[in-house]
Amino acid sequence: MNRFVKLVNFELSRFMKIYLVLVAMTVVVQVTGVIVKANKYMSKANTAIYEEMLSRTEFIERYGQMGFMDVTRSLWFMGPIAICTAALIFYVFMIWYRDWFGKNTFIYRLLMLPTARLNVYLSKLLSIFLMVLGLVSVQLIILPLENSVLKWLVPTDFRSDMTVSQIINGNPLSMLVPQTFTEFVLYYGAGFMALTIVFTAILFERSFKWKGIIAGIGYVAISVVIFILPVLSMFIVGRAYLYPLEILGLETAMGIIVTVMSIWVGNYLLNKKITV
Amino acid sequence: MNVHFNKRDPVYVQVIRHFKEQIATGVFEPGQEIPSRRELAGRLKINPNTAQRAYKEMEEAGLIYTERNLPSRITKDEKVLRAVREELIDEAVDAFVHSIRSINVSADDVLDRVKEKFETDKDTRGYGND
Amino acid sequence: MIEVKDVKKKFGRKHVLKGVSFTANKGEITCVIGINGVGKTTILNTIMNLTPLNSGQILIDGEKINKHSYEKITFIPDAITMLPSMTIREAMQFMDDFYDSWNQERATELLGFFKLKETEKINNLSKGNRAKINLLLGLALDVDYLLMDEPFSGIDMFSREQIADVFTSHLVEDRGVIITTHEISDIEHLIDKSVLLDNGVVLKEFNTEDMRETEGKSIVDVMREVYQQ
Amino acid sequence: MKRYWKLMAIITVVVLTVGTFYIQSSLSANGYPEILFKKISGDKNELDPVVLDGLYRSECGTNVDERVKVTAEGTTYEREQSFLERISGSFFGNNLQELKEKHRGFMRGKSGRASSFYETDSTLAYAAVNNQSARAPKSDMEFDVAVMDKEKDETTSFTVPVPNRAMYVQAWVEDVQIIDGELKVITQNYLRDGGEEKHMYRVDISNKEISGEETIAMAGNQGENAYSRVHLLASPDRIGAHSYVIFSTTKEARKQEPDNAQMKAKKRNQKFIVYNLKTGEQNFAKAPDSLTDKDVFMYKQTTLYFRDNQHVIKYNTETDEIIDKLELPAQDEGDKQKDRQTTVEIVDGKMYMLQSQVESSLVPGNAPVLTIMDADSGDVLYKGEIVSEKPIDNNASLDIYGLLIK
Repeated sequence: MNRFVKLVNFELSRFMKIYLVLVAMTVVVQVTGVIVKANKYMSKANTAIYEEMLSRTEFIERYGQMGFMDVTRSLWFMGPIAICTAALIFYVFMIWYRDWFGKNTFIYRLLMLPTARLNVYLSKLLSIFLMVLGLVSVQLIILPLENSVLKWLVPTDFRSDMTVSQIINGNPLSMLVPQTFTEFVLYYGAGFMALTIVFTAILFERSFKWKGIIAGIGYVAISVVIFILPVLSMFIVGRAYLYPLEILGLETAMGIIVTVMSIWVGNYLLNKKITV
Repeated sequence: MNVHFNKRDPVYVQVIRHFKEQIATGVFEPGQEIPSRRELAGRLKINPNTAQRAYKEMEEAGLIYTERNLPSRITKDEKVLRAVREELIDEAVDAFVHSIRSINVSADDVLDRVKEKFETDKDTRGYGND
Repeated sequence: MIEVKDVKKKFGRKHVLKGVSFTANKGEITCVIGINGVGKTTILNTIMNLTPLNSGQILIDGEKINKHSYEKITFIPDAITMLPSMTIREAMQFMDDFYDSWNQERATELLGFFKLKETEKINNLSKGNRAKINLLLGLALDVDYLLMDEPFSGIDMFSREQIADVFTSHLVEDRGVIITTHEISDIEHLIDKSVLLDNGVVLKEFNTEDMRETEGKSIVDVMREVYQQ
Repeated sequence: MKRYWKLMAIITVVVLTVGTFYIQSSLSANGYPEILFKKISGDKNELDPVVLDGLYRSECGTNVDERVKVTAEGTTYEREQSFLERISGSFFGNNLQELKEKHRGFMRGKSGRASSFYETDSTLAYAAVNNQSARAPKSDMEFDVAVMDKEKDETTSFTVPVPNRAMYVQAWVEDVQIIDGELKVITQNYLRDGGEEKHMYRVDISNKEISGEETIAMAGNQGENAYSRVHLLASPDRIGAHSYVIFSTTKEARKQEPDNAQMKAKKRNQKFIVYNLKTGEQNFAKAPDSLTDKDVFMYKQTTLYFRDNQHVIKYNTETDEIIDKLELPAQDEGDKQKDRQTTVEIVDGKMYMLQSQVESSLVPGNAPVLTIMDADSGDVLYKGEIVSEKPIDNNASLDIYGLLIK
């Protein structure tokens, strides 16, 4: 195993406990949400049918069938996703700052490893990225399970079934799991780029302290401007000079440029400017 | 082997002096194997470089000798051994004379007192040497 | 040989190092002496490229520090640089994973010497034992140069003795050691070379045995002389 | 290796899950119903130029409205396209899309309105009005003109200020033609003081200047209670060369009535202005009263095409007479008829008619009907139903409403 792979594994291990807690929390809360929502619907149905003497069809006509959408729209479903997102965004910063915390400053060790310091940067980057994809995968794995739980709790008459793709498409989830693989690559490519920008901004702060905060914010601003330049130029010119595919191509190119630039600047800072 | 070093004399000089004392008092016998410089450094809690220097000086002075890869040994050369003894005695006498002179006392008086002391002290010294 | 040449370093407007130069040879123990806050730690950090220098140059065996240097030179900071949640075994495993120069045999020997168990968590160790593990993680590397920052500060007497013993042992033999301290009494007999630092400059650099031999002065004598001018 | 389980586990899970998901969603047909033309009579080959446009709505969630395109070759749903197809906007290949594909350089940065273009075998021309901002205190409106000689592959492009632009708030190009080397631009101008104009500008291409202008018609408030409108009638060959443009003008009485009543009263006093682009002559025509309740859905040269649910009527504005009357195929009787909507297109002498119901289920007997007829003789060339291969989900609906002839 080369040192880079070891570093990635090491970085993953450091967050693994909290990560597994996040995964478990997501599974438990979402499944509970399915059960709670299904029971609520069924008790409503029972009251309506046995106490208000509605027929099944009348009830369905009045209140509609139960679909998985009723679950995904609830806090039971979106809450864990929001918490996981927040936790990972927080960890984007923590993955660096924790190395400077306390008396046992681990950053000494990391910077003194006999390997390119860029590997430290990239391993943190890849760890976060893998953890994001991991959570998305967990969601994809548990969706069909939750769907089955719903089917198991609500009789056929009362529910309208959906496939996993349908669940995802009509939902903010489609931001995490877009429709096509091309979009998936583009979305997560953009996410990767954003990560490199934030990482490099953090390293600016770590290198130059107070001045570094300004430099970091400036760096983020410059990166964003470079990235949206193709779109921005159209607003400045006032008309769509480029065809959609050309814009996509340019944006992809800009994204790659910004990513490479961020990693390069990050590498420079780590090698020449960083202070323990 | 517990030595207290002073801080102003070079450590290696103090080490050599320590060795001479041990030879003169017979703790180190002629031809006896001596610790390696690393061992010595460890025992005396000194820098191995210093131990090295002390051994080098002693070797040059003929106090110890080394045969090929074997550990160093105390010299068997009677002349040298005697000289070490003489040196220490001279040094001690010098120091004694130097300090007694300031009290302004006659040599005979001193010598009598020294002899007397020697006699009474013999038993305890001998006991301690065993 | 580690050559520190006219190194300048400032933090904000504060000039911590105002042109520091000295050399440390392989096989010698060089001690950087100065009161707290004169930039001793900063010097070690700059040697390890853990903080950028504003000007000057540092060469290790004639070359600038690079990623391969970390197999040749190591730094033992004043606090342990391992995750507190690790056990000693995990910490050693980490070192073994990343350093070719890691010498597990020696690490085991040191562990025995310090009488520590490898199943213990770093977090649960006493201050002295933590310092020992810190030392162990550096000493068990087969490196040519060892940098130690205040290895004796804030540690109980028996641990200090144990640590001092390390310097007279084969563990540092033939290596170049730079050690910083503000208090030399524990190691006065151990050091080959003293570098007296104050206010960001080197006041005096001398060989301690030569100083005793030619001028009959102890390190403390020289310090008294130099600092009280 | 055992120590790397975290890394290996996470990579394996990610690759397998994401991989499976996308492979599965690309393999499965997503459960979309395939739509078929079920022939009742005629020649299937007549279907070749037909593209039907519909909307698929699934109740499963929000946002699941999607467009669907049906041709004889198959059904395509918006979501079935690849991402690149989707963003390049080529789902409904219209004239402009074709132009963009053929003349990428020329079409670059041009507005997306078909009425701004003119294309013949030898020439491609474009005119639009730039710098329109209703909020700007001062008008900088200018014509953006480009003409390409297809044979020489040469493009002349320039901008020229709109004459008297201070008078206008906005101006939209409605038709562009080149007649005898001169560019003629028909615009709808909105005056600062509230009225509207149909304007014709002549642009001298070689000198890059406006060589003349003329107001064809005015509209707007006509005193206290009257309001008049002018609008350019639709033409199937808006982009191609034609020598006439026809406007309809209506005068409405403006009464403070509820909105729905006002709509019904609108068709009063409909007149047509037939403008000859070559000569600049204007001809006024007033269709006979028998046609007032019928819609004009297109014109060709000087002939207007009216239609209602039963007939298509051709009316010649020059001779002021009805020249032909074509009976549309009979439809099912009964009250269903009310919900029927009929779309008619006439292209190359053939009439395409789509009759559909608002809530059709796409099962035989209750499905939209497509009829293709000879526009002159009325002979039916094809007739068929549009049905779904398998029944549509209970909580989904599919409306076929649009008709596009390539």
